[in-house]
Amino acid sequence: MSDLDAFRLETRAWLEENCPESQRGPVTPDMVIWPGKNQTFPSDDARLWFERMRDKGWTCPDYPSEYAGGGLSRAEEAVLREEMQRLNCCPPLTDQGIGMLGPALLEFGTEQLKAEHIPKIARGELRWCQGYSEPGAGSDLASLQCKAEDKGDHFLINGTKIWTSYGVESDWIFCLVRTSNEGPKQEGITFILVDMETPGVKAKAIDLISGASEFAQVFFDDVKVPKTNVVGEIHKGWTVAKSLLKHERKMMSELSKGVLGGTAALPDVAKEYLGSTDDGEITEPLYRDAIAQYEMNMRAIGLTGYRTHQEALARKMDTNVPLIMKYLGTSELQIKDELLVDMMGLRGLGWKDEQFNESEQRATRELLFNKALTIAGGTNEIQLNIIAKRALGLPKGPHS
Amino acid sequence: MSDLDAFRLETRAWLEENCPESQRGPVTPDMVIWPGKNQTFPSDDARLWFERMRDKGWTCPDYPSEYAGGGLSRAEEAVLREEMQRLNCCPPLTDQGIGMLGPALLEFGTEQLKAEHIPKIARGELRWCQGYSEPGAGSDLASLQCKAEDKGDHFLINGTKIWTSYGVESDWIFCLVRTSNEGPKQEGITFILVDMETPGVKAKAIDLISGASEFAQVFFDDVKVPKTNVVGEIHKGWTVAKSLLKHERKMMSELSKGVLGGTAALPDVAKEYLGSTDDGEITEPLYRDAIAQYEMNMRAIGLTGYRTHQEALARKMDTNVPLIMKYLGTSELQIKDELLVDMMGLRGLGWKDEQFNESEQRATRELLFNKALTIAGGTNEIQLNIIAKRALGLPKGPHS
Amino acid sequence: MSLVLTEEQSILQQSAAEFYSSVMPVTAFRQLRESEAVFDAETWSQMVELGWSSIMVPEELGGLEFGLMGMGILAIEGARTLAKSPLTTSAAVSVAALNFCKPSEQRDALLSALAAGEKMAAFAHLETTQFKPAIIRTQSASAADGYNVNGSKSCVENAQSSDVILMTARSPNAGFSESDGFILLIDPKADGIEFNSVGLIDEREYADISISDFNIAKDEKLEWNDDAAVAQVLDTATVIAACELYGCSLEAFERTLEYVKDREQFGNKIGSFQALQHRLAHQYTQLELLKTVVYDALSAVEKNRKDAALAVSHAKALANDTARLVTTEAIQMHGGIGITDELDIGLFYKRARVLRTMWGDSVYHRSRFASLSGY
Amino acid sequence: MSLVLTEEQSILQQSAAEFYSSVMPVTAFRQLRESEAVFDAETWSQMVELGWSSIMVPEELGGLEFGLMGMGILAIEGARTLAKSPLTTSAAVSVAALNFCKPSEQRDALLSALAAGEKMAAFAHLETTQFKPAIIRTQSASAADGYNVNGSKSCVENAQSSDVILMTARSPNAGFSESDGFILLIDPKADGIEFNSVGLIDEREYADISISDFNIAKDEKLEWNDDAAVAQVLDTATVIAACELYGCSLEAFERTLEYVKDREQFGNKIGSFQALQHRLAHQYTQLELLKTVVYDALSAVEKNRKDAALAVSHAKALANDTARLVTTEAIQMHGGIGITDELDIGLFYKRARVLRTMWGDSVYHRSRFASLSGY
Repeated sequence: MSDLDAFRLETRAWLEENCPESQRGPVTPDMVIWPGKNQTFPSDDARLWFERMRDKGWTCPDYPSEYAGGGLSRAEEAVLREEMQRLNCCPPLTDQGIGMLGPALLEFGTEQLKAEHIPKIARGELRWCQGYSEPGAGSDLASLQCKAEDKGDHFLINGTKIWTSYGVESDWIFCLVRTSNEGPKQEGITFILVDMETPGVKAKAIDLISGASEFAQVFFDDVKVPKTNVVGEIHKGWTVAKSLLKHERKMMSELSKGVLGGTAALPDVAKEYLGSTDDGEITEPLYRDAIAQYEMNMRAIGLTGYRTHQEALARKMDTNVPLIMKYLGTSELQIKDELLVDMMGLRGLGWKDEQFNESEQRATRELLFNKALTIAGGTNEIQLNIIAKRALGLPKGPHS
Repeated sequence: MSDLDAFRLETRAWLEENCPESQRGPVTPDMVIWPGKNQTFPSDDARLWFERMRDKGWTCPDYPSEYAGGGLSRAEEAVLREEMQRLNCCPPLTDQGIGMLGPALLEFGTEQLKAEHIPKIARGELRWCQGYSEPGAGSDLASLQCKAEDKGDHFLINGTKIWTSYGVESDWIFCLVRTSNEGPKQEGITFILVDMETPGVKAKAIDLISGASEFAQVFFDDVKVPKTNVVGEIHKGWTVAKSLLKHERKMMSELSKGVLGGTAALPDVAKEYLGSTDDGEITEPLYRDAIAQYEMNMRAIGLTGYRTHQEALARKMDTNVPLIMKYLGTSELQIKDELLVDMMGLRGLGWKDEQFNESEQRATRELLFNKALTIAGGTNEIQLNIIAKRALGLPKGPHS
Repeated sequence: MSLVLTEEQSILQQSAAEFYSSVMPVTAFRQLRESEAVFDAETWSQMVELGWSSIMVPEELGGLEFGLMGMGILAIEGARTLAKSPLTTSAAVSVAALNFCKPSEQRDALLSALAAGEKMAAFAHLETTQFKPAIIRTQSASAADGYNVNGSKSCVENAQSSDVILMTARSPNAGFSESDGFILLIDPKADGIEFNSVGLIDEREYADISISDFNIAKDEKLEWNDDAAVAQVLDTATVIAACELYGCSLEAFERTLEYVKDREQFGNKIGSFQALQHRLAHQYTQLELLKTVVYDALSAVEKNRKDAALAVSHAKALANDTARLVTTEAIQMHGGIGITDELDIGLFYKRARVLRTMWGDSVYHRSRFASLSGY
Repeated sequence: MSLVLTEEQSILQQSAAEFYSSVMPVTAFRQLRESEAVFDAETWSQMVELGWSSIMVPEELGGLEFGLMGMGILAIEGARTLAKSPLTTSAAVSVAALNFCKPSEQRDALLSALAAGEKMAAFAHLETTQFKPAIIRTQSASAADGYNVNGSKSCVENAQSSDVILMTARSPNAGFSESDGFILLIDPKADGIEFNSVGLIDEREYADISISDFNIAKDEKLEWNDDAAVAQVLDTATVIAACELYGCSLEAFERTLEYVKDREQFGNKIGSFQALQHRLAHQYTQLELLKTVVYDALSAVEKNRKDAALAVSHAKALANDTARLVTTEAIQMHGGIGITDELDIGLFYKRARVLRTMWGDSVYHRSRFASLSGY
């Protein structure tokens, strides 16, 4: 038996013993375990599950064990992921620190920053949010204006960040700030970590058309931040950001595939709201066709993801293919959202009152919330620009 | 009774008496009456009809009577058109000289040119074609290269023109040639008339994917043309061309509405090839829906044309609306062509052999020929650029 | 000249545009939303003063008899500011319903009261959440001194805030789908009628109604003019919804146009990007078609043209599809701020999303168009 | 690893690409068209030498048993140069049909002959011009020393130029739509069989066949392996058509890409115009999806996976829609020269247009996909 097989058996046994029954099965939004200074848990089982995983370093299984991570190899991490999927385990911790800031610190951070922050991320002691976008900047991220003046041992930050997920709930924020106006706009940007308890930092929730408000605008008013909080070199934050953006796009396209896409099955909704024949065929042929079209497209997207995975294993990956996944996935989801509501009729447009069942209410919220999918993390237009340039080698227009 | 009413009664009586029965009813391609040096007629009735109309000047009813035209006022011409429509009269003469060159000569031509050419147009003595596009120029008409060197009393023309309708069959060609390379590309263009029997002129048919070949490429090899053949000022041919282009776009959009659009009715084809219920409902709901969508769009386009007409009468016309008609009409026709063939199945893809009936063969030819509709007379892309700029006032990109 | 506004209609349009933008801008909608009020009584009385409540009422009953075209103009302009008022439910649809009833003392009195703005009415017909207008189960049986009513209605707009509900019903012995029975005048404040409010994303007032063992007087039952009446009322409601969809879409489009001319990205106005230009140009073409088709449908219903039903289905299907395209693109082109509640763009999308479903989606109306065209 | 080519498959792909572009470029198609020949015998014998005729034939009958994936690769590459050869009709579909028959002396001998390129076969099944594969009326009744055949087949590819036609039939007492009867081996040169050639826009050889009172020997009737055999042969034909559609589309796309990078208008490469870039980028995404789905369907049929039929319908529907988009856009983006016969782009459109209809259009395959998915 190979080491990896042994690891698999061991892991499987451990998970079966240590993952409480209530922490298995489809994860609903109210089951998510968040970190933070004043961490609370959805349930006692959730706390137990978190603590057990944390103690093994498996909240961040691929982080080095010296920083409270699991110290697993890439192959071991894949095994752990597979075994967790097998039991349908709830993630023991969810935060932007884990998938985004942590890797960036490991790659670009000073020893001091790593020692101070990575263990806290892995142990869920702080909740992190991200400060990239600014009002008016949109897709043109590099045109950011939030200013950090050099004051010797610290920077003085003034400006604002928008579209910060969980900005109100977080303890710390990692930001891009402008430290110089010279040279191309990508230069003179610095990546810095800010404690949100510092005087002058304020986060305000943004109301969305969907009624949800996980986003915030964060204001900085003469905020003093020590220079030791800079990740990477001063003025060279764009390098750090680009590496992070890759993670973000990947997360967005996984988000659209997984959590959000997996909810209501169109054929079931069609049968329930439009009816079906004795053979189980949806009675309204136009919706039946539209559903088949959607299901085909999602199947194609899923298989293409799998093809890329296979190509990567065979070291034959066409690196252009991942570029298309976010564009395709998010567009299809919006088609699905509209279709779902079309079939539910007015039942799919409920805003409040208990007249609507849970799946109807969810259909409405997703219809509205998912309008963000083709905008956030690189608009569809930007994605198409990138595909045209990188995958197709089309000449740069004066604009793009 | 007003003069116009009197004119109407008179005209109606004359047409009823003079338009042979065979020259009424839907006009098929083999009924068209062309002009030319060696004019031939589809039938004796056609010749009779042509000669009677020619003698009244009604081949060109709005041309002044001094030039062999009908000398009708705008209102009288409208009455004539209505009365001809009432009897479904075949046009007594079809040529690009009538609708395009004639009006340009009347507006820009010297007295000599008018006296020489307009009567011949009206009497069908010459067949005209148009030399605008050049290989490689495409939508960028003003970038034309066909060169005319000033040789004192004449120009020496060298170059080539493409997409010349009926170039092989015509006697004369009206061309845009480059007489100067200075200034913006729209300047230095001259509008000139060329007798195609001049030594050095050669027309070669262009085979199309549809198998049809009404287009030609025309070659000029040291062709001497007297300066008196210039219409408008030398170097200022763009002004003449722009005025003509308007006529051409209008003709293209009428073409797509009328002649080509009026052939096969989608619902009838659907019932014949896919079947219908006892109530006369098309059995395949997806095609039924697609047909309704097409029919709605064509109804909307037709009504919008009518609205523009009404607005013009009420002097409230939104001059931007006509801009959209070619784009919409040609796009819809291509949708129809594909739909027709989809429903006919392999029967709609016949190329030769008598296995296919006439409407099947026509479906195939139109499918292929009509791919030109969104390209000729201003591509869809150019139309959208124009709408964006003129109707919406969007800022000029560095490109458009 | 049915596709071009007459001088009178143009004047109405201008004054409506002015009224809505000054008295009832989108901020007014937001204030009502905040206060959870259905309407602003003060604004409504101004609209009544302008004669808008009496536009479709016959002259002999104190109305202006200005026709459906006039009401359509008001609906278009009102939709551009998301104006909330009893105009469409009471002055348009309910008045149309009464117009298609045989004259009676009750009917005439109610029409006069609606014209004068003394009362507001709601029209309750549909009984299913899917658009199946032929299914009518609400019954009214003869009883002592009048009738006894049992049944339910689905998602009726402004039912609770109105003074009277015009409820369609059939007699117990009528065929199952015979919807062309009659209209009952129901007092929403009376006992025996139950409302369940239905909160939709456009944040207007809707309620499911159930009514059981409810007694009305003899003269509170009105007879339809003829068998076609119900369909005509529904066509009126449908074309008014198409007008509102056109208004929402046009406003969203024009705001987007303004935005892309102003907004810069990568050092250029985003309106100069060709990909956006082509998409906007295409949307413009659809809006122009929609304008034509909406005007044509208004005129067709107003003049009781033979092809009125076909024209209405055409208008609603095109309005649905154009609104979907334009309001969705409006959000996308606004980028991040497009999905915030702070910006109005999302409100136009939400209102249009409800209207797209109300009175029939595109699949329904294309099928009806095909049937009416004989295929 | 079904979605990535194996080393062997990659080598096959490379040699196919080289062979087609050097030996059978589009000019070869034009020459055949000019001469009105169906195939070039010399080229076909080179293909036989490369082993392509035996790719799907079992090893024990002299074949390579390389599987359907290999044939799919050849079909894709061949479509990129519009190669005309008996490969798909004989070496793919007819071999598949024989593979799904019970072994017999005749069948085995024919398979060996096909593998060796000594014979070419055509597969005749459909009897309607619309794609209705379940309707089989061709009958074969027992007669002295064999069977007597009556019936007709519609639009059979390469029927006249083949050495043998594999014709599906049923016995006179079978149910009306029982297509899974058996296969008859018909000699196209024999008396009593009538061909009417059908000239389609892709300028390949098609013919309607009618056959009446035609006698065949006992051993010229082959039995299917099982009830699913006919459907499996049709799935093979369908997925091969999807491969060809992918090949046509990919080639048209790549040529268009090259063209827009080269062509200037208004002083700029047209490939730098953002509106075209976005449309091309979208087409690229569809081609990538199609590649995946075509590979998956080939693998599903090859491995007789449970979801093979679903995978095939998916591949054909997506191939139809992508080909429509990409080949039409290719013409449009080439502008005027795109509609001339001189340029190859129109030929790809025309070939794809026929393939989109052959073996089922998207409406058919989406409906089948839905049924197979249980809705």
